[in-house]
Amino acid sequence: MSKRLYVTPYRCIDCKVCEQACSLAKTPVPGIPAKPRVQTFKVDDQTNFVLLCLQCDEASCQKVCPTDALVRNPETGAIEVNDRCIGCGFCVQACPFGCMDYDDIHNEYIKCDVCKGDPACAKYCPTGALVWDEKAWTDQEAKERTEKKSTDPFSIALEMAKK
Amino acid sequence: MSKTKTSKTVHLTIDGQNVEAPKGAMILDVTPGLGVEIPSLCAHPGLEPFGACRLCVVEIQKPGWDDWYKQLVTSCLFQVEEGLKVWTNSDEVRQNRKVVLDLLMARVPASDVIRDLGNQYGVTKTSYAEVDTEDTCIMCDICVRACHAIGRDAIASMSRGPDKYVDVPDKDACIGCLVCANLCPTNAIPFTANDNGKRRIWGKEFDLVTDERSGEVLGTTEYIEHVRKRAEDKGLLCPEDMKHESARVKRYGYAQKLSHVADVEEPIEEVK
Amino acid sequence: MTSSNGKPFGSVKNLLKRAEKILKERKKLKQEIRVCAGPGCIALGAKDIHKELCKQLDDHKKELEAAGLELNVTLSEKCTGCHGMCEAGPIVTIEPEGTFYTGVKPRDTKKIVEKTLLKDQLVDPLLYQLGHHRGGGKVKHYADIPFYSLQLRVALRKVGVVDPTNFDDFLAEGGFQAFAKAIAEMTPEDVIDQVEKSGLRGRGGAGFSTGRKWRSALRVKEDRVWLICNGDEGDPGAFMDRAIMEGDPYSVLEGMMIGAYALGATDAWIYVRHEYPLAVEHLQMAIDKLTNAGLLGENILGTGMTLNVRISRGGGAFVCGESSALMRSLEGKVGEPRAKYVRSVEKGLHDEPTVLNNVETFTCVPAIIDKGAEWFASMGREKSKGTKAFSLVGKVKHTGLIEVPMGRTLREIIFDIGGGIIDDRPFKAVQTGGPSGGCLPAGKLNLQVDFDTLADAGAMMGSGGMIVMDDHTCMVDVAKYFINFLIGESCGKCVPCREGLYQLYDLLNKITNGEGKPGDLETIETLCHTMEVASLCALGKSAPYPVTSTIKYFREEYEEHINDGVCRAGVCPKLIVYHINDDCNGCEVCRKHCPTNAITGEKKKLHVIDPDLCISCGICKSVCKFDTIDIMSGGKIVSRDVVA
Amino acid sequence: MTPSKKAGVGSPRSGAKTSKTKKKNGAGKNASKVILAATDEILAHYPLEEASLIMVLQELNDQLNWLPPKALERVAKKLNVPFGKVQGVATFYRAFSLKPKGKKTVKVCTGTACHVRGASMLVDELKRSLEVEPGEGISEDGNFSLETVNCVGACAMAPVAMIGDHYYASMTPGNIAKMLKKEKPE
Repeated sequence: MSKRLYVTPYRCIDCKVCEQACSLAKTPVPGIPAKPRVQTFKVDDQTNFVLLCLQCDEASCQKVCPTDALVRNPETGAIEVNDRCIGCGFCVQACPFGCMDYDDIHNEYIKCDVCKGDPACAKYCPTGALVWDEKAWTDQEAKERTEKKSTDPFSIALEMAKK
Repeated sequence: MSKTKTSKTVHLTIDGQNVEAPKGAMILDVTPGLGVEIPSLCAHPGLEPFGACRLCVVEIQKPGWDDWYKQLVTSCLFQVEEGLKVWTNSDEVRQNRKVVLDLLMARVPASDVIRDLGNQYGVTKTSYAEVDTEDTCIMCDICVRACHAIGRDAIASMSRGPDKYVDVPDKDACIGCLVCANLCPTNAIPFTANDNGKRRIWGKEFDLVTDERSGEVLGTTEYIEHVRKRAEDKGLLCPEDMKHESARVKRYGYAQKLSHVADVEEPIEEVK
Repeated sequence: MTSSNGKPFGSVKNLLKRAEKILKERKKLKQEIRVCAGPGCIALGAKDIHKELCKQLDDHKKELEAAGLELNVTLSEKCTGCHGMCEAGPIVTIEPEGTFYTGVKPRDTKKIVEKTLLKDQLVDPLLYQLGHHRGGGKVKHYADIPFYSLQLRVALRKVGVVDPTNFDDFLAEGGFQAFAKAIAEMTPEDVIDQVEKSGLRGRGGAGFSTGRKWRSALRVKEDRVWLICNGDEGDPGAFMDRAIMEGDPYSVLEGMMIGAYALGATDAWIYVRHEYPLAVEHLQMAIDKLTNAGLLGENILGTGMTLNVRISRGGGAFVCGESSALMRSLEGKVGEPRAKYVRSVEKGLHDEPTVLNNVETFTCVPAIIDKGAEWFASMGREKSKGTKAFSLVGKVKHTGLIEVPMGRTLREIIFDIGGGIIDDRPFKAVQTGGPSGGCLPAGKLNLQVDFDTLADAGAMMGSGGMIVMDDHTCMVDVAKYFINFLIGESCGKCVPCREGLYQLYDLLNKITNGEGKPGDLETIETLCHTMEVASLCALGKSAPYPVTSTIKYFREEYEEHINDGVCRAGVCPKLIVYHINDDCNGCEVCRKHCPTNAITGEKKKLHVIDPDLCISCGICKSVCKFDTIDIMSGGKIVSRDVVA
Repeated sequence: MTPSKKAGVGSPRSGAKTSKTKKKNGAGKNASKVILAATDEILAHYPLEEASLIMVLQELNDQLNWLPPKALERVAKKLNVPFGKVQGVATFYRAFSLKPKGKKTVKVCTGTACHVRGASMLVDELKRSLEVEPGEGISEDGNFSLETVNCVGACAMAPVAMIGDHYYASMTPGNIAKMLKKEKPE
């Protein structure tokens, strides 16, 4: 199984490092940072959430695209925007998770392409909320990663240090 | 779109570089990344090749031809072949690009894009009679093809020959998506993207829909309706949810849903 | 129309039997009067003549019957297609004697019936008169007229012979023998072999080998092959295809049927120019009759072959003569050509394999099958076999439709067949190949006409228009005319053609207006080169030929226009002035007709043209009965005839 | 025919402004009913697909003498072709007129044979006397429209003018007035 980006929401401390890292990694012209492909939200006082493209198997964005500009990269499994994009923005409207976006500074449609197999967000995530992993999680792990809540950044950091 | 999917590859040389390219690709498609620059105004990778501007001409030689014999072809329409030799910047190529730019400069003297491109090829002033026009349309048909691609067919090229022009004969078909204006190589389609919640293009005024939470402009009412319909036709993930104003609105809803927060303050359906 | 019992022919045998029977019946007829119903003759009243002839014959019959006698001549009178010699129309011929009457008027029919038909006498004033250089004299039989005797008719073999509305007539003249032979005795492979061996090249312009085209279509293994007959004859000054479609629609269809048999095609289109309503009418009539006779539709002649032929009328666009544009047009789209890198035998109409041939090409096919490839290949030259139809027009004495073997010289065609230049003026140029062709000067008169020699000389075969020009034709004006024509016909898709033609016209227009600058010719040449190499389709690529060929052969005329402001032919309005010479007798006709009141003068006194008011419209010269109005350019008289 | 100034994006030239029909042609609902009835009648004879478009327009043009916008809309809807494409086709082909025509159309052949025998002078003279441009407009009395055609295939009688089915052979600028007088509708 190829690597995937896994999100463990309870570990997220809304530090926005992933956004920064993504922005820098995707910046075509130095000095003008790009819009990040990943976003973190504070859902409530206790919960943060990382919003990231799910790389759906039957992706809405792909289906609605009139010019086949969204193509899955067989190596990374991620759907990428290629140069056939004519900028109609249908994908932005179609994605139910809001993971397609338009970068009005660099005038292009953007989505997470897992940095061609080396996602900057996961690389720099200090808490392990974002992990680039190839291992398939057991049900128990998955449950734990998605459900376990923690509001204490230190405990998370500790956990990370233990690993 | 017209690229045929095939695993077979062919080998050719472009300006002396050995290139391996998928069979069925056009010469223009395989040049990116080679450090070879071929100017083009009417080609767009996402649209059917058209071959109107003739700026992307290159010289080719097929295996078996006499050494002196080369042919000028448009690279956006010419498929790569095994053993093909391509010259993208020979004297003949530059000469013909120069004449084409000279002609375009006479046609659209007001266009900066053409003027800049012309300067690159040594055309500072057209040698022909300037057509007295403020307009910068060069009839590349990109807008027509793009409008066809998104499924509206609002824009059509009318008449023929030098009288050819581009128009939207059926205003109802236009959804104000601005794709045409954004793709236009010479910025010939005037529009107002957002003027107090109104958008104007092709002589039609549209109401804009704004996302209440982020304040972002989502598009015109007609545009959102078109995407919703298209999404329904394609059988997308949540055609029901597409009836809401936009996916963007749902982003926040889903964010809440996915994070398994039990105490969502407002029900998702009501998020607008 | 159908087999004798009114039912469709069920087999090849039935068809041949029927043909024999008709032929036997025909032999009883003593004479046949043929009235030419080509476009030229119809315009001059051929229909009235036919009506009148029928009436006259009827009257005679009744008269004789009343007297208890029987008409001792059995005859058939029919309207045929174009005889070719349009300028002498309307034409009436009487077979089997071959009596050839020209310039017939309705009132002459009485004489024709009474004298020629009943008493075997000739009506002298209607006979064709030879030119002075041939010793004058009247000719009885058309075979004795050089115009006909030097021709060899293959594609036009039945035009002017058969009644295009009568299927029986076509059978009687040997029609459908070739199709019967192909379907009964030959395999599709044999048919293609024969066509390939004959060396037949496409008559539409490009001259691609027909046999090879068919073979390559056969190689593309697809379920469906479309067959298209291109009758969109857009070249001004060319009307061969029109004459064939109007005068001999069955031969076109027979050729298509043989093609369909060879290729296994089941659907065919005939694309006819919208300006040719009569061609559409005759073709449709022929299709209906053939369908009723079981020669089209399903299970043709009981062989299981299926072919449906439909007619599409072109929308009036010259560019639709280009095959890919024509196919777009058939799909209901704008007729814009497609890049040539995709071959239409693989992906043509509706992206399915398509074979497209010209009307004349299809018409040649039955003759080849009938008489054999060797017969066809024995005519013409090494690389251009067979014959070619031309429309010979312009300032030539015998304008009309001709067909000669490939390899005849221009001189033979223009001077021997065409009879030379009107008023025996000097020959200046001949323009071949329609608007995209080129002009050849007197020095090229000995050129042997075929596909390759014309191309080498900077002209082209095209569809076969041949326009003759005398010294009163301005070559710059001719070039400008063709460019203007092409501006209106360019589809406007690619820049070199759309903008290039526009600018080329602008430059030529300036030259003819006396505003040309030194260096203009070089600009034109550069532009022409780019148009030739960088345009998308054949129309754009060949569009500069009229300009390049005239510059090549008549450069000094361009230079005169630019440097001296002189138009030696007296054509370009801005470079000429009208002047009334001393022979004027003051008849006042010109003064009355002048639209701008530029002419002053009293009765019986010399009139004067005010050059400031004169707009060079030429009306005065056309109305002056005493030929006293001269055209001056650069201070010299360059008088020209307003009306040829 | 000089190359005219070209129109550009959003500034359609004459051809597209079909909505401006003459008052007398749009004599209320009745006229449009007639147009639509004729359109439906023609459409009934063809398969409702894009390939029929040109043939339908041909017949429509033959019958109505021009292509009213209403008819085009109907055709677009029935054949399921975008209206823009129908307009594009209607303006591309010479055979179609998007403007009403005069009672009679004077067609001057400008084929090569006619040209070398002086057809351009005929066109100039007709432009002057009818005060219309070829392919555009109707003469002031509403009787004539002017058109140039590339070749009527009557090259032997050049230069040729055609009104209706009638050919006027070997025309000169001088006898145009006579021809128009003769052809003037009652």
